Amino acid sequence: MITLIVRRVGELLLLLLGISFLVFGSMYIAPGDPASMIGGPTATEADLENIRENLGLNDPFLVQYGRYLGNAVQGDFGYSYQTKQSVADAIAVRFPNTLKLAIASMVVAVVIGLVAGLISALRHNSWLDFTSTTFALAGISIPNFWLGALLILVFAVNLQWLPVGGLSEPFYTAEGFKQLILPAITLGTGSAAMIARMTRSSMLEVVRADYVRTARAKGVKETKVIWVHTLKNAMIPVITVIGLNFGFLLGGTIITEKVFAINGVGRLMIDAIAMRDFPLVQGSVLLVATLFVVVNLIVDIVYTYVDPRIKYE
Amino acid sequence: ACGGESSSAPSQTNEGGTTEAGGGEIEEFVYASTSDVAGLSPILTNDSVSANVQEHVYETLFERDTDTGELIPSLAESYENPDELTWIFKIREDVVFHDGTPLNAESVKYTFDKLRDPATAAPRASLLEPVDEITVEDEFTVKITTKYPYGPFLASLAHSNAAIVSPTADQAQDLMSNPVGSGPFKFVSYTPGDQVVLEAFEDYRDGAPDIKKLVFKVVPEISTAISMLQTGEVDFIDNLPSEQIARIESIQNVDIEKKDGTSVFYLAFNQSRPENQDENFRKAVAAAVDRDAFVGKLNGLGLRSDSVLGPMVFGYNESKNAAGQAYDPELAKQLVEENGYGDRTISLLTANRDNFVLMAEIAQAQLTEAGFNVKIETMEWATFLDTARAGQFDITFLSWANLTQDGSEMFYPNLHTDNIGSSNRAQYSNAEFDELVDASRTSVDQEERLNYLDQANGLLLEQNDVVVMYHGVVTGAMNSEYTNLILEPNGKWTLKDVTRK
Amino acid sequence: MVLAQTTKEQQQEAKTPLLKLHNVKKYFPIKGGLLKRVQGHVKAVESVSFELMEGESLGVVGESGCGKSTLGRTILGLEEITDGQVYYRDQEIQNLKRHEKKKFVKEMQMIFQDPYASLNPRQRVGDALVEVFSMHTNLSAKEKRDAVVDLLKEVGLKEEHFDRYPHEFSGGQRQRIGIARAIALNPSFIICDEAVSALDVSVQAQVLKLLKTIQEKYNLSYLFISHDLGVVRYFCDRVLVMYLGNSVELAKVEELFETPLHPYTQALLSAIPRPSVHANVKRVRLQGDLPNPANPPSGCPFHTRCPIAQDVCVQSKPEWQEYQPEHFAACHFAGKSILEGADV
Amino acid sequence: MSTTFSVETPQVRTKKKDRFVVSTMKRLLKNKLAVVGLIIIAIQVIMALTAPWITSYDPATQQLTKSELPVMSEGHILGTDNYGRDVWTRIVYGAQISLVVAITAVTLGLLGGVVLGMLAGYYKKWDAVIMRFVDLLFAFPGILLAMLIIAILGTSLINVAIAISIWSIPTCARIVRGSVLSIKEKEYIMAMKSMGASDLRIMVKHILPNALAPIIVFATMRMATAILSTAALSYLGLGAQPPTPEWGAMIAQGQDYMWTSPHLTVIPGIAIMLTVFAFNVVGDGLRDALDPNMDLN
Amino acid sequence: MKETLLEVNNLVTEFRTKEGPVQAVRDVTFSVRKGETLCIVGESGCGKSITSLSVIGLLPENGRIANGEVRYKGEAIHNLSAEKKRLMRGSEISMIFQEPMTALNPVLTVGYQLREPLMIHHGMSKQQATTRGIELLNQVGIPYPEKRMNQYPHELSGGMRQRVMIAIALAGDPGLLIADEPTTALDVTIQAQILDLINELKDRLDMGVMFITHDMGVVAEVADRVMVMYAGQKIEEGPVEEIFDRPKHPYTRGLLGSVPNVDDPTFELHPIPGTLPSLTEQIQGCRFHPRCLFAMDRCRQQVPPEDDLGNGHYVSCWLTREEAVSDGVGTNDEGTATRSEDAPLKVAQR
Ligand SMILES: Nc1ncnc2c1ncn2[C@@H]1O[C@H](COP(=O)(O)OP(=O)(O)OP(=O)(O)O)[C@@H](O)[C@H]1O
Ligand SMILES: Nc1ncnc2c1ncn2[C@@H]1O[C@H](COP(=O)(O)OP(=O)(O)OP(=O)(O)O)[C@@H](O)[C@H]1O
Ligand SMILES: [Mg+2]
Ligand SMILES: [Mg+2]
Repeated sequence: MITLIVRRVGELLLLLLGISFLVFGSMYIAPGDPASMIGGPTATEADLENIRENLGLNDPFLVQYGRYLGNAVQGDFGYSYQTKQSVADAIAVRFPNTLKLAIASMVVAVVIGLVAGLISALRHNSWLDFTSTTFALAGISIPNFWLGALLILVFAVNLQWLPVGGLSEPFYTAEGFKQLILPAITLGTGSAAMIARMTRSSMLEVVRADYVRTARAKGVKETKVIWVHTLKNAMIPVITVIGLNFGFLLGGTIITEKVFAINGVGRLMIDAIAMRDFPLVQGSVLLVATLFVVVNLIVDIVYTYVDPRIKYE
Repeated sequence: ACGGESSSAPSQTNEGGTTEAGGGEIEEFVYASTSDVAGLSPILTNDSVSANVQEHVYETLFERDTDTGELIPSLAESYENPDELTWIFKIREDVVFHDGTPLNAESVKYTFDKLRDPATAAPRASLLEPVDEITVEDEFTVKITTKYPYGPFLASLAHSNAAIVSPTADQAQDLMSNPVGSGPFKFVSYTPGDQVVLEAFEDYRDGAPDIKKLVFKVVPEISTAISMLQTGEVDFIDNLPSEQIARIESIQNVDIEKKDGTSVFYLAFNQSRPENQDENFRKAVAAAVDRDAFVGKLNGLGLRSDSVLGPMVFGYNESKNAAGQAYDPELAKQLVEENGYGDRTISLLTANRDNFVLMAEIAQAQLTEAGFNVKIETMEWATFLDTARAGQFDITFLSWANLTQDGSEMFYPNLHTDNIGSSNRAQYSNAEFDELVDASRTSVDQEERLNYLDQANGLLLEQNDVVVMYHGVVTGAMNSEYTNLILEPNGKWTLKDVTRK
Repeated sequence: MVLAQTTKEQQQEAKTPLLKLHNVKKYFPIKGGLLKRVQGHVKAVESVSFELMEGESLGVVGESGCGKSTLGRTILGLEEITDGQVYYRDQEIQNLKRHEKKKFVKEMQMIFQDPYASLNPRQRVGDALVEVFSMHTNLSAKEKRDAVVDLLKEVGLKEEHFDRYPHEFSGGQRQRIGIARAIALNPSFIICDEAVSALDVSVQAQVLKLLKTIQEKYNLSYLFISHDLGVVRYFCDRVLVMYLGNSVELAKVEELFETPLHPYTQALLSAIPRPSVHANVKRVRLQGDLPNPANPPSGCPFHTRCPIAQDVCVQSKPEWQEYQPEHFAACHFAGKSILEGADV
Repeated sequence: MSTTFSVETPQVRTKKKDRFVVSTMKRLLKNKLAVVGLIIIAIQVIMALTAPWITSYDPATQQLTKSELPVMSEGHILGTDNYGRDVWTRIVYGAQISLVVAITAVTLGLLGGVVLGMLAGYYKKWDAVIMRFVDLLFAFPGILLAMLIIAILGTSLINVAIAISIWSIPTCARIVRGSVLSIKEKEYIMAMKSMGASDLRIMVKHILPNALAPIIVFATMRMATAILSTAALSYLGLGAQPPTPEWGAMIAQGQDYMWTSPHLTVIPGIAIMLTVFAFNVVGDGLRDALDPNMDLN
Repeated sequence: MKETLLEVNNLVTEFRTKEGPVQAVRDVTFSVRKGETLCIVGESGCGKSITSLSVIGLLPENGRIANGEVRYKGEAIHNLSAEKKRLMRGSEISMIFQEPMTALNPVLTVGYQLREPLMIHHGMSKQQATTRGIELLNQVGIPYPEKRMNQYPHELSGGMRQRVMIAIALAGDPGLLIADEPTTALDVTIQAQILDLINELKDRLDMGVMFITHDMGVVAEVADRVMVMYAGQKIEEGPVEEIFDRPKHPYTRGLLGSVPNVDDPTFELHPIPGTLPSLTEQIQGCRFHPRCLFAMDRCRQQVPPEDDLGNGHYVSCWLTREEAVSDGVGTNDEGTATRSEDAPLKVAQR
């Protein structure tokens, strides 16, 4: 286990190095000058030159990248070009919101996904299965920017049951909880559908396994056959899907954050890209990638508990 | 916030409900903007969102009269102009910064020097580019000399980026996240990406505003913001999109304020390309684009005039309202036919924000109608700025908010030869025009300036160098519980006088 | 039917070994740890030597995992040899260049165990056979097709089977196709890796007969890998018994079955269920399982399960010796009956 | 003479047609949802191909005086948008765009993914390097990757297709690698090696066709994702150039009129949803038809 | 003679398939007595497993007993309620399967899986079940049973797993044990161990055993009586000595003639030509006739009835009614069928 973690951390560092290079490189070759984004349309060439010099943008690529890496190694991820705020601070303010949103969406996704998937599998080929399969597929098919707008229209504006946007209140207050509902549904629907699908097919497969027949041959009750002899085995691939989806959710909050006026990392990222705020882009991409890897590491560790066959030396 | 009367707003604030009799303090007032402030220091920022907040925290030496547009003293009490190059300002003596520091001549010098210092890399350093030297004459008198006579100098000083900051605060802390000014509101907190919170400055020289807590909230989707306005989560939004005006009008608890503005949206040609230097070509384009129809699409949020300098801008002359090539599809078709303009593909560059796409789509359709072969290229803002600056387009749409409301401030950056390669994205170069603009900038005689500007304006229209699509209308929509919003033609607004109805 | 036959005696006299293995070893590295470094080896084949004559069938028997398949693959060069030499007609053939290898590819072929996995399910069987000719000959399309049809007939299939997919055949028929593919290029040597194990007895018998017929016709040599001693006895001339990667005994088939020298061979023979109610073989049951080939026991690899093991077996590895003429074994107590040491 | 062995196969005689395709299709057609999906896709393809004939309008022609007409207006069955363009026409032409972009994206992505996955699965020594690179793409937030690519290449549908294709590579590579790893161990591959077949021949002729099933399913599902992503990027203003009638862009544009002319968002929204749904159900059906036990993740 | 445990009469098991209903077991009748091992042999796909699954009531979803009855200790069990069937499974009739790798749940400990039947059928507490479980593991010859209780299946070797399976099957003290090819996946030396174990347990516990295999060697080793199946039908049944020494059905002879004899160097193979027909195939008359070297016209038209040859030996073949069987066919000492003329492959000239 320790070896696994150590190795993954090692791989993560390599990965981050790769990603940072990729991001840095792509921002470098992307058209659009950070200086003119700071200077605005009125800035004169002299203003811009001044800003560029100030930000070190006139140095050669490798010098800039080297400087970035050097600082990053020391835990300094630079300062936003726009706000001059430290990248760490800028992210620290937004990350809790993104995390909150991602976790809430995941809860929605897992609860709906598992329930729908199990119902489908256990009532295989019934109308319940058909309905839930159809809904699952529809869930994956809805563009979430559209879903979000529709939800706002119905539940916030017309019915006024839930607030339109924001995520400022703590989640344990009634207000904060209400704020989470619509965005969590918007973001979680796709994942719910994927989890439902995976649960269904995995259950269907496991139900046919020899050891389930063994359990029946022993005279085990049908309910126990399902909950003890099937579910845990069926969950193994589902856990992968959950892990991957959680990773994707963390990086996929962009549109939801935009629609629901949530101050999160996703929005920070697109704004930063639009403003050519390199340090912010770097910082947030690295964060999301790290989280992705960490989540998958956790999934791998969870595996060892669910599936005793898996051993990492 | 919701007073005693019933409100349709589902409790947007948890402290809502506490009220007191009388004129009514406003416990919390929320404004929503679609993007976050870049920062809270006037010296280091140059964007309208930041300016909105800064306007409430800081003050400038001069300001514009909201109705007449005239420059009137604000922090300055009076000024003298002993010669063309010298400006002597008398500063009000009763002003203190929020941190208790008195505002005096030293503060002004400090602020301006900092703004000018190349090491600061201030984005708007060019505001004070003509300044040669700043000297403190006495506690409340400051003398500024310019390198050359500079006509729009006072307008520059009214610019929100020329607001006076507290030198003690600037040395002690980062004004970007922790601003200290002398305005009606005092900084409380800033959550990047989310909101800036201000509170009433009790020691404000004109008396503390009614709004006790003022929140600038970021709501990136304007539709969401409107929904929030509808549900009462937000009290005020500005820059209403023309597409949604009908919807906002239909909302019961919201009042819309409109005012003619200084901004101008226009079609520009890339004049560095010989094809575009063809006068007939520009004429054909101008004749093909039906600006009236377009302005009709704006649902009253646009002002139709050919004049490059709009009615609210210094330098405007009514006679230029129809001085450009009028819409004449037949003429356009004829010109296209005669000159074979349809043979080349014209790239229509546009940024993918605001009304630019709308203009581009309509213009493209109309130009196509006239026989041109136009391809729209939309770009995100950053790329657009670079691409336009480098002159990689045939036609584009540009806009100018003109915060200073001065014609020179429109012509010089946008169309003067000096600024090709930077803000002169049309790559326009015309010696005669340059001369007129220079004259308007260096003269301090306002009558004379008016004349120069009008001539320059005429020059542009005559040759269809600029095809004005519309002049902006400043808008705001506020919860109808409140009143006394001050909207300025340049898009700025002030909430310090807002009261409960 | 005129078959091109040479008698076995004639071949034996020629005394040119077709294939010769000398101390062939094949280890698979086990990777692990933080940097996935090699931490040990699975000693799949640990020093195997033998000679195979032309027209001869050599059986290789042993329990699952003892390295039979690996041995076969190593001979064909499908696995890189770890140590030792393989000679084919006196030429060393491991480490040959690609183009040099081509010659031997035609000479040496393989028939696989799983009739369901040994044919590409997305390829018509005819095309699969044509492909063999495409790779190694310059025949025209027509010639290739004719050759394939001949082949199909040769193994008891029909021309109409040319355009069918493998899933349309029964296990036995697929195995025939596998055989057709193996003999397409006129090889002299074929490795049959459990070629009949997966088949039903009735079909197994059909295929065994076919293999014999072909052998006689083309004077083929077989390396016949199997765990079914009955089949080996029926089919092979000599037998090599393997245990945990080691060769433990090699002898003519009758001799091995009549007087097995190695206790493992004895145990193996006594464990076979006889399809007869009259067989009265004294049973000795081996205790325990095959040890892990990654961590083989010291000394004689069989000592952990050997009923007659002594201290010496734990300490030193017995040598591979010729105890009788052409009868090799590796045991400190070769020839001793396990019945003596076992509690039957 | 001696008795001949009967080696008659009980199975039906084979037609020259590829039985694999036929039988898969048969099984697919048993799946009701998949049939619905196929019909939707067929309609879309027909719409895309016959666009100029099934509508008399041009998708870009504006009639400013007839803007925002509601559904079922005279001459405009689905109404008009804010520029007075016929919504039905734009939906029809939008089908073209969605399909072309998605097909391009998926094809490019498959190409990259199959090559990488094949090499990684087949050659042990390349595996680590390729898979690390794939991990890198994988850990990169999808939309962000697309945004960066578009920031570099510029806003256009082609670049959207490229961005989405790059985004498809890691998943595809993993799927292919997984199949290759298992197929590689099959005896028929061993058989080809023992016949002296070259690596290229083995990969292309023997591994690829057998790894095809999951690839086909992936491609179908990816079509769905690609359509959604194209729409999402257009929604963010990074995709289609106006006046291209891309569905996502139509939603984005229509959203401003959501309260006054909801059909401007609802119609393209439904169009996207139906199409994506169709590809998803067909993909799902294909998976079941090809191999019920296949695991796409 | 011991009491009859299991009686299966005219069992027909049907599957719903896309091609319509197919019969996998066609009118099969047999019985198993206490302390007796009945071996069912036949080629792959002939319906051995389905017969046994019909008995224990674990048919796949699309399968059903279409006709006939299954009686256990005189009581009909094929039409019991699902709940009654469940309680019967494991306590009256137990089953072990071919693949010890997949028949045990990989995510549950050996202990859990072993305790389960004990707790279900004997109402034991977990504690008691653990103690009894260890005893059972001991009984099936597993070393260190305490340790094994906490291990997972993948930590055991194939042979050990099969022993665990047997222990689980024995846990409910069943009267009848069904073993479906329990040694096919094992090596000969391990197979021998398991066969010994089953034999020993059968004697000790006085169980009836239904042993399914296709290996004639295994049959000879464990069987008391043998039932030979072909294409869903029973074609011959009798005591093991009868079947090996006096096989009557050409198919049985063919089976015996297909297995090389280890002890006989001169043995010649006599394969049965052709392959098993598919379930859907319509065959008139005797289902074996297309592969039968002695098929007569009658065989092609009429289904042969079952003949009682005495001694508990039954066969369904027209040949037994013909006196002239010996024409061209003899029986050697071993009882394997031989033919005067071999049936070699037709090998074309290349
Ligand atoms: N590619 C490989 N990597 C690592 N170990 C391997 C590899 N191939 C085989 N082995 C190991 O080598 C040993 C011998 O395997 P091999 O397949 O040769 O046995 P076998 O005698 O053919 O067994 P079986 O009768 O089951 O086919 C086994 O322990 C196996 O796990
Ligand atoms: N669920 C099912 N649906 C349809 N047909 C089935 C089903 N299960 C089994 N069969 C068919 O029933 C027949 C008998 O199968 P069974 O498993 O009893 O064979 P078997 O004699 O046990 O063979 P093996 O030796 O391979 O285990 C086979 O032809 C098989 O294809
Ligand atoms: Mg093997
Ligand atoms: Mg079976």
